[in-house]
Amino acid sequence: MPIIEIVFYLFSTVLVLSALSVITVGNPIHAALFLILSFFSAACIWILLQAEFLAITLVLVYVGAVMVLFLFVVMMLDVNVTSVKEGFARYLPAGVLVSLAMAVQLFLVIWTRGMEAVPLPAGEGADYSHTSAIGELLYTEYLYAFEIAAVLLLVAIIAAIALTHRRRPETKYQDPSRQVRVKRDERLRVVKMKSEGEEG
Amino acid sequence: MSIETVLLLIPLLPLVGSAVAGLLRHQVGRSGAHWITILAVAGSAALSAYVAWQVFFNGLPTLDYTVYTWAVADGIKFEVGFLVDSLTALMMTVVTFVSLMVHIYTIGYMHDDPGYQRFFSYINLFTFAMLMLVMANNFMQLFFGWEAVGLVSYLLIGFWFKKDTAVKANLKAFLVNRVGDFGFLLGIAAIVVYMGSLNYAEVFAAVPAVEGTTISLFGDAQWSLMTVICICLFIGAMGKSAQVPLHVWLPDSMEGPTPISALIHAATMVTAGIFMVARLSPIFETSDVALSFILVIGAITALFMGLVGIVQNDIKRVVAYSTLSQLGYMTVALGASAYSVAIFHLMTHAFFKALLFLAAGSVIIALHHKQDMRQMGGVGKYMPITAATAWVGSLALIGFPFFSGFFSKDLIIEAVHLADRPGAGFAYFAVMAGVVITALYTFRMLYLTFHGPTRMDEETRSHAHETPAVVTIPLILLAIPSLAIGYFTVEPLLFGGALSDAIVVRPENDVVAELGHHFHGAFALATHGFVTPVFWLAMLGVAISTYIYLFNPGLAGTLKQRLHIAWSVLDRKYGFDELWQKVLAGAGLSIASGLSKGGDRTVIDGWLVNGSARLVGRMSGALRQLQSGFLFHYAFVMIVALVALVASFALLR
Amino acid sequence: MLDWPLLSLLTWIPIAGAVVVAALGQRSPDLVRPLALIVALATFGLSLLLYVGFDATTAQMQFVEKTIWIEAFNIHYHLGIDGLSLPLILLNTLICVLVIIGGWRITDRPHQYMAAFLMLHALMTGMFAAMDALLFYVFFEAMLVPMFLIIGIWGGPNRIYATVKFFLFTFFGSVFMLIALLWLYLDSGSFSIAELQQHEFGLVPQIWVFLAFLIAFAVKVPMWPVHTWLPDAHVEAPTGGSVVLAAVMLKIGGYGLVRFALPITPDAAAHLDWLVIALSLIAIVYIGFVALAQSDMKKLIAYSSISHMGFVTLGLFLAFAIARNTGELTGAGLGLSGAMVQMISHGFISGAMFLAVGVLYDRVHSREISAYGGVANTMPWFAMFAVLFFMANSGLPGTSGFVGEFMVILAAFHASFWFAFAAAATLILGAAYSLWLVKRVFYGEVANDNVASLKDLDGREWLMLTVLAVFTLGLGLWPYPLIELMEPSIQNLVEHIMQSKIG
Amino acid sequence: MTIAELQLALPEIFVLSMACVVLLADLFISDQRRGLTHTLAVVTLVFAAILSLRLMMAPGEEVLAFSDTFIRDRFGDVLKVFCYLILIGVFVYAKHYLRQFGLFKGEFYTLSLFALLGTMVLISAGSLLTVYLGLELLTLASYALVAIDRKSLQGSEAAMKYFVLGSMASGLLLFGMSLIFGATGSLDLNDVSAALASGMGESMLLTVGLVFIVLGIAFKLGAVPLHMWVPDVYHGAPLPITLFLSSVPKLAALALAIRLLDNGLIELHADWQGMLIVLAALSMVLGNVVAIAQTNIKRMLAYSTISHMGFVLLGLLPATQQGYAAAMFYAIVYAIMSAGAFAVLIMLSNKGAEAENLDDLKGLAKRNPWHALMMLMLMFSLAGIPVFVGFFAKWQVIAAALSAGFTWLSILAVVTAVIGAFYYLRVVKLMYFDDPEDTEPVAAPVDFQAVLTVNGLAMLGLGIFSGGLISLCVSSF
Amino acid sequence: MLTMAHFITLGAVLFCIAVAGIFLNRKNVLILLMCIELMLLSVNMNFIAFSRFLDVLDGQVFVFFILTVAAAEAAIGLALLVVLFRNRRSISVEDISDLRG
Repeated sequence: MPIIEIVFYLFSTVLVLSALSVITVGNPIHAALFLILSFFSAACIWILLQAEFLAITLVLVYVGAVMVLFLFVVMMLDVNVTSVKEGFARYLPAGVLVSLAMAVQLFLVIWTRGMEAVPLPAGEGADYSHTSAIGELLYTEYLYAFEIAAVLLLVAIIAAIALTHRRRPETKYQDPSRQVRVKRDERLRVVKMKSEGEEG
Repeated sequence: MSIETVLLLIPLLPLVGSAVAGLLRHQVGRSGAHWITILAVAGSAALSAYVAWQVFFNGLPTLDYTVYTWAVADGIKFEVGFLVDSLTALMMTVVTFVSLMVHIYTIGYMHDDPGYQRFFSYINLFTFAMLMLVMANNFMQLFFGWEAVGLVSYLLIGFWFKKDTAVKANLKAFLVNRVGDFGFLLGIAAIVVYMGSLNYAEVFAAVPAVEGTTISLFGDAQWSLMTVICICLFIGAMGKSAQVPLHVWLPDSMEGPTPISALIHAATMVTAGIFMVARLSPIFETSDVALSFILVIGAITALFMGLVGIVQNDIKRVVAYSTLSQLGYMTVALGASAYSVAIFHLMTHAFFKALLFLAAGSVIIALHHKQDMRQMGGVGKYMPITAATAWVGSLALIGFPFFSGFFSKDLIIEAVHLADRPGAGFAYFAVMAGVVITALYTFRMLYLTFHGPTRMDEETRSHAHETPAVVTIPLILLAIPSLAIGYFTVEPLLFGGALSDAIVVRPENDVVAELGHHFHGAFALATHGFVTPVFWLAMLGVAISTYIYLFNPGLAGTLKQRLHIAWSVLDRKYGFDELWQKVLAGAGLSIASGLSKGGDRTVIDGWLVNGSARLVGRMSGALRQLQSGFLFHYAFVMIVALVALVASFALLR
Repeated sequence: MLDWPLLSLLTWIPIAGAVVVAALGQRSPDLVRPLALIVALATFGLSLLLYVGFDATTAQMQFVEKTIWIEAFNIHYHLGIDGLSLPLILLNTLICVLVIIGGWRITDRPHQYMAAFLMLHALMTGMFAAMDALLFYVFFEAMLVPMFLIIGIWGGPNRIYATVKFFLFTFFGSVFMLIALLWLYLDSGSFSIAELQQHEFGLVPQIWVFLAFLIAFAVKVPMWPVHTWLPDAHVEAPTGGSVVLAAVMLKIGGYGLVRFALPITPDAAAHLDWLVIALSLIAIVYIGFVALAQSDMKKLIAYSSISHMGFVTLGLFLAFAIARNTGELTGAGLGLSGAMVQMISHGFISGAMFLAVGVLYDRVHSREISAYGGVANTMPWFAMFAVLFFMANSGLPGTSGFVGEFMVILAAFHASFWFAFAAAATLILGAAYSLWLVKRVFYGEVANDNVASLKDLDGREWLMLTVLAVFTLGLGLWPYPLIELMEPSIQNLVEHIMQSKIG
Repeated sequence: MTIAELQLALPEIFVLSMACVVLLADLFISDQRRGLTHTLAVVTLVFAAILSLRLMMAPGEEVLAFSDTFIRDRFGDVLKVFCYLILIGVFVYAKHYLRQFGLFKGEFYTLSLFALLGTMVLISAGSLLTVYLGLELLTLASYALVAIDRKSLQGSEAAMKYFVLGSMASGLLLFGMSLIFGATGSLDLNDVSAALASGMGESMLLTVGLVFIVLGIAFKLGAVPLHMWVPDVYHGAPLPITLFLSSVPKLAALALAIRLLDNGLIELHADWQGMLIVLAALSMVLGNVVAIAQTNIKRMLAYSTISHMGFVLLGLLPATQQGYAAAMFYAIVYAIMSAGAFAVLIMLSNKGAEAENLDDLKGLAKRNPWHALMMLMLMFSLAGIPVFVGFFAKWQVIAAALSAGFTWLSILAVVTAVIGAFYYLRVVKLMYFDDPEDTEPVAAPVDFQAVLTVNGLAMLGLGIFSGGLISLCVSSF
Repeated sequence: MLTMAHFITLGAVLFCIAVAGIFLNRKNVLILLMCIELMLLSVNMNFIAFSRFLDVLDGQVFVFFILTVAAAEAAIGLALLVVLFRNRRSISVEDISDLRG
């Protein structure tokens, strides 16, 4: 059994199990950590698939940013950690049934229609860099999409601010519009005072 | 003035008069109203007389022409036109003359009635309608007149519309007549369908062609077309001429003012049926079955309605039942194919029955609208003219020789005797028995009203006196023809072939010709009349009633006790009213409410219409619950949909 | 001057008038009534021009106007009239005038009232003149809107139920017609009624299309058993609404059958005529009985309308039965003319009867028969009119009520004795419920103080009732002009429907 | 990338840059003068409309740009133009409300403009990738808009529901896209279509992918059974947002459907037609039936939206030019109609309380006859009564379905239309037949009234002169 | 040996888990957001696998964009979460069910 398969099975097992625990553990913090774990293992599998760039991005962006954000929110909201178990069992049968049915359907499609016959093609040599290839694509063919993605992020920023940004009365903040529209006599006050040294 | 104009004026004058008197009632006032209307009728009476004179003495050929085309649809011409021959001329004269008398009489009879103008307008309108009926040259116009006289009769029976009995009676009259018209209309439809025309002449011409035709009504049983047509038409006649069992409206119609009873419900309208059959003799001649049917119906009416007359106490009702019975005689004559005799009796009857009614009306005026004979008696000495004219009318009615009634009635009996149709035997018996009964109730009426001890209360007696001239003059004018017209017209009308241009009789049925062989002049007939069994039967009736009501008043009561079963049967009029009102009308109403509540409101509206609305509402409420508000349910539904779609579209194919 | 686009004018002048009236209502309410009346009279006058210029010797469409409307679907703004639509248009414009006069006393939002009625009549005129199926459908449906408002705003206590029922019933029926029209369009590539009438297609589709048409128009007529909206609508509608509904709207059903069902799907009609005939006879007899049981005057008249419209549907479909049973066509035309005449005459009579009820309702505010009695004592002239109209309703010869029934019964006898037998039953039933009503309302002693205090007709009411009386009698005594007007179109129709279209 | 290509994308570029301008300018505008932001946004739309119209007038063949990730065709241009016009209306209507409810901030405008940009990208998307990005741009902005009233409990709940379900739906869409990609090896819609035409790809795999994609589309349209977010979001969101959601995004959803199903997966027509039939039937029935039971008019209109989307699907499923045109006509007309309807609700909302119960409409005819008349026309139009434009939309889609032989489906459609008429009639009944509870006249700014009047009269005008719009739609395919 | 099927299966399994998580979780909206991330991860898995096996890089590009969008989505999702929490002091899925019917 070639090493590659061992790696695949190992990480995929970890991936599936951690994903399962994400939706089963009660404590959101644990869930977040398990999610991180599953991202990790996913990244490893992607490396098997020679998507190094994306694997790295995944780790950086998600583990480094998104999940931290999750944890931050969890802390900030300090939600009472109730166990997900309660009421879980009640709905479990139906839910599991449906999701299993879905899984079975997908398996049927995947394992009976020729995909099982497609072998892993030989990878490119070590000199080949997917990163540069992707970069090339990204900045030529998909430039338009790239721009839109940028706008998307901008929208996300605006939205996030618009939704969460609160102006607390006690905090001091500057109002750019007032700064711009400031008048001269708001800036300097001319004081009149009597000059000295009259009699000598 | 051309004859067409004359003919046009005859119906139009009363129509105009009616319109003026009715619509401008306030402008013309009371006297204005009666002057206008009477002049109108007088005018058309005179013109009718002129026309009759032209027809009978100057040999005016039969006129048959179209006044205007009412409509043309799908090749069938609907026209309004006049057919003037001896029959029409006769009817026109009778109608206008009697109508004129009644108009004059009305001045006296209605003089303190608030609806004075309205009344004149109505009777003028009636004259118009009746003239349209008799002058018609096609079935549609016939039907128009037929229904129009019905309308006026409806209005006049209900003239005193505050009286509940009156408005009941007029509704009844109209509906019962509609039952008849129902058949009549079907008959007309059949004629149009099979003979392709409405015009008398064309239809008569087409009769031989379709005579043999048979049609199947129930399953495959073949019916002779002509029989079906004739019976349908005769059902119409039964309605108008009040033959059993459609006679029930006529007695009740006495709720109307007496002049109406005289004009419409004795002299003219009710005889429309007789006229119609005679007019359509070429059609009726073709169906022996139909004629037997007519014969039997007539016989039944003649006999049994007469019997009922015996037990009536309301003077007008006695006359009404006698009218029924006399109509029965006419019908019998028709059934015996003696159409001309029927018409002859129609004419004589018109005069003497109108006379009797008006006489009764005169009494009623004198007694301040009391009609119950049990509170009369001995009225004769207070009002001699009325009494005398009443005697004339009565003698004519029982058929005393030389009186007009004698000729017509005697000849009917003879005709039936000669007829050899199925049912003729029964009819002969019926008319013979009828003679006795007629005499019986007629003289009962005479005695109870005019003779014997008076039973009037004081104050009634105090101002009981002869009625004014406007009343008595018509009586006298009617008494004359009642007395004499039979004697003078019997020969020309029946045996002189005066009606031959209008009435067609098949040789094998021609009883009148048969009679003609034995006929040796009116005088001979009359004198011979004294020795016929008919005369002695009549005398028998007279004797009985004389004994009971003049010499032995108590006997009537005891007889009532003895024969109280028979008496109550007669008093209940054989239960025909119950049959119609309770059984048929009642059934109709219960069906109506059943369909309305059960059919419309419950099934269609309740279940189907509102039911489906309610169903949608329930569905709406139920489906609404699916929107539980829980995220996971929504997500779950999405995934279920996914699984379902994948299964049905990807895997199961 | 007959080169004017008369039909467009007839359709659009009232609409413009309605807009003006509605706009005016805010500022100067007292101008509203005269203005509306002027518009109505103008329209009526124009419609008389139609009558003058109409050539009664041909079955051709006349006064045709045609311009493209929706080119993507080859839909035209296409108007034209023949002998079948002209009388109905005249009836419509006349009734419009009467209704405006009749609504003179309305106090609640009179401008909207007048506008709604003008709008309604304009739409109906357009519908009678439409020669393009989709245009017809547009008018046919749009008509619901003003009527919905009329019943709903100015109606009686239970008006909401009535008006919604009316709307949904009609809408439900007509959507099937829409499907049928679209199907026909896809099959023939045209919405032009004339072309559809020539379009040949198989029996089975014909039957479906026919049924769709039947549902749509049966609801409008209305035929048993889809008639229950009518009594409710009539009872709740204001007098004017009832008049329009009975006098004109019901005719749309009959007109639709003549324009669409018969000529477009003759074979299906020939196959299913038994159905229509059966329903018509049921309507005549069954509904006749139901009318007998009503205690509300308007309901009674409504049911009598249904029963009388039974003659229309009967007359329309007799042709096939006649052809089948006798092998020839004599009588077919009679039935069709009878049906058309019956429509017109019923327009006058039922309109008049509803006006009469309105006259009483304005004074006593009750439609219950039991609330009256002896009205003839206090309102003799009114009683005269009422008796005339109810007699006409019971088919008295000499009134227009007789003409149509007579012709249809004759035609029915051509088809079968029993058809005629059942149809003739109306002679008895019609008289029974009409005259029983007269007896209970008008005759007898004065029933109560309300009746005692009644005032007889005023000038306005005299005018309306007289006009209708004149038409009722005129048509009864001389229907020739009307029938002459329709005869060519009818003969043409008979020939048309007798040729199979199964290509 | 060439200048020509940039010219093709000129409207997008313009809207984007103006959106940023608005964003920045808004910072320097004081709350009193917030009107400027509004004006600026409206001006943006007007000019964008001019730009798109210029493209539209240009001889209209389909042109690909940015290495086929961008399609410019007549369909796109027409749709965009209508997006601008409707959005102008939305802005005018919204201003009145935002002022009253203290939400008159710049975010609304910037986010709406970005949502518009997303719609535009989606409308002229040439590849799965741009479809996805455009869609996300639109939806992300919408999520934020729904929660724009941060104090509102309902608003936040609606936003969260919308967000979770929406993300899940886009997940489905993506999964489908991945399968399609796996089967065809391409993201470019034309290439996908070509590959499928050449018989590439395993049918069942494709069908499964198609199911996922169809569900994604159904969610955006709000078709049963993926409709459940619609009532809650419409109900929870502030009126102007509901107004927005029911107008522009519906056009976007139409574009999504046409781009994916027609441009990309037309080869799978046989399969997706079946699915659309199911969705259409369910939507028409459930939408119309459940709407009857509603007392909250926002929810009622939400369910009516569902039913109307069923009709749009009816037009899509025959995959004929006529059908697409009908669907497009329907979607545009529907957007206008619902905009008007919600506008009337905005007009009725005052004193910090939204008019969301049917009873708030009572006696409107007495309080404000003119706008009651507008509402009347809108309602009858929604019900599909001629001569109002809604009818012309309905009969076109039904004709399309019939032409494809779906007789029973079209009969079902009309029957549900009849059922639906009931609740529209109820609105008219409340306005005209009932008496008002508070009789004070309803007031609104002039521009608001003007736009509403135009909007209402459009029901009549577009109906009577529907020929133009119809041929415009027909010429777009 | 490893085939395309293995990797796609992995994606499918992840997808099912994510979906199950969404409708099994009744307490914590936060978990829902994580499930959404998982779902996107599964999609990414598919894309990468396909692009590897078909040797088409576009798939990876798509994944790149999905990652971007996912980040943006996460940001907005969390923002909404915060708003929600501020309004009703709870992020339990069962509690956000005022809107229904």
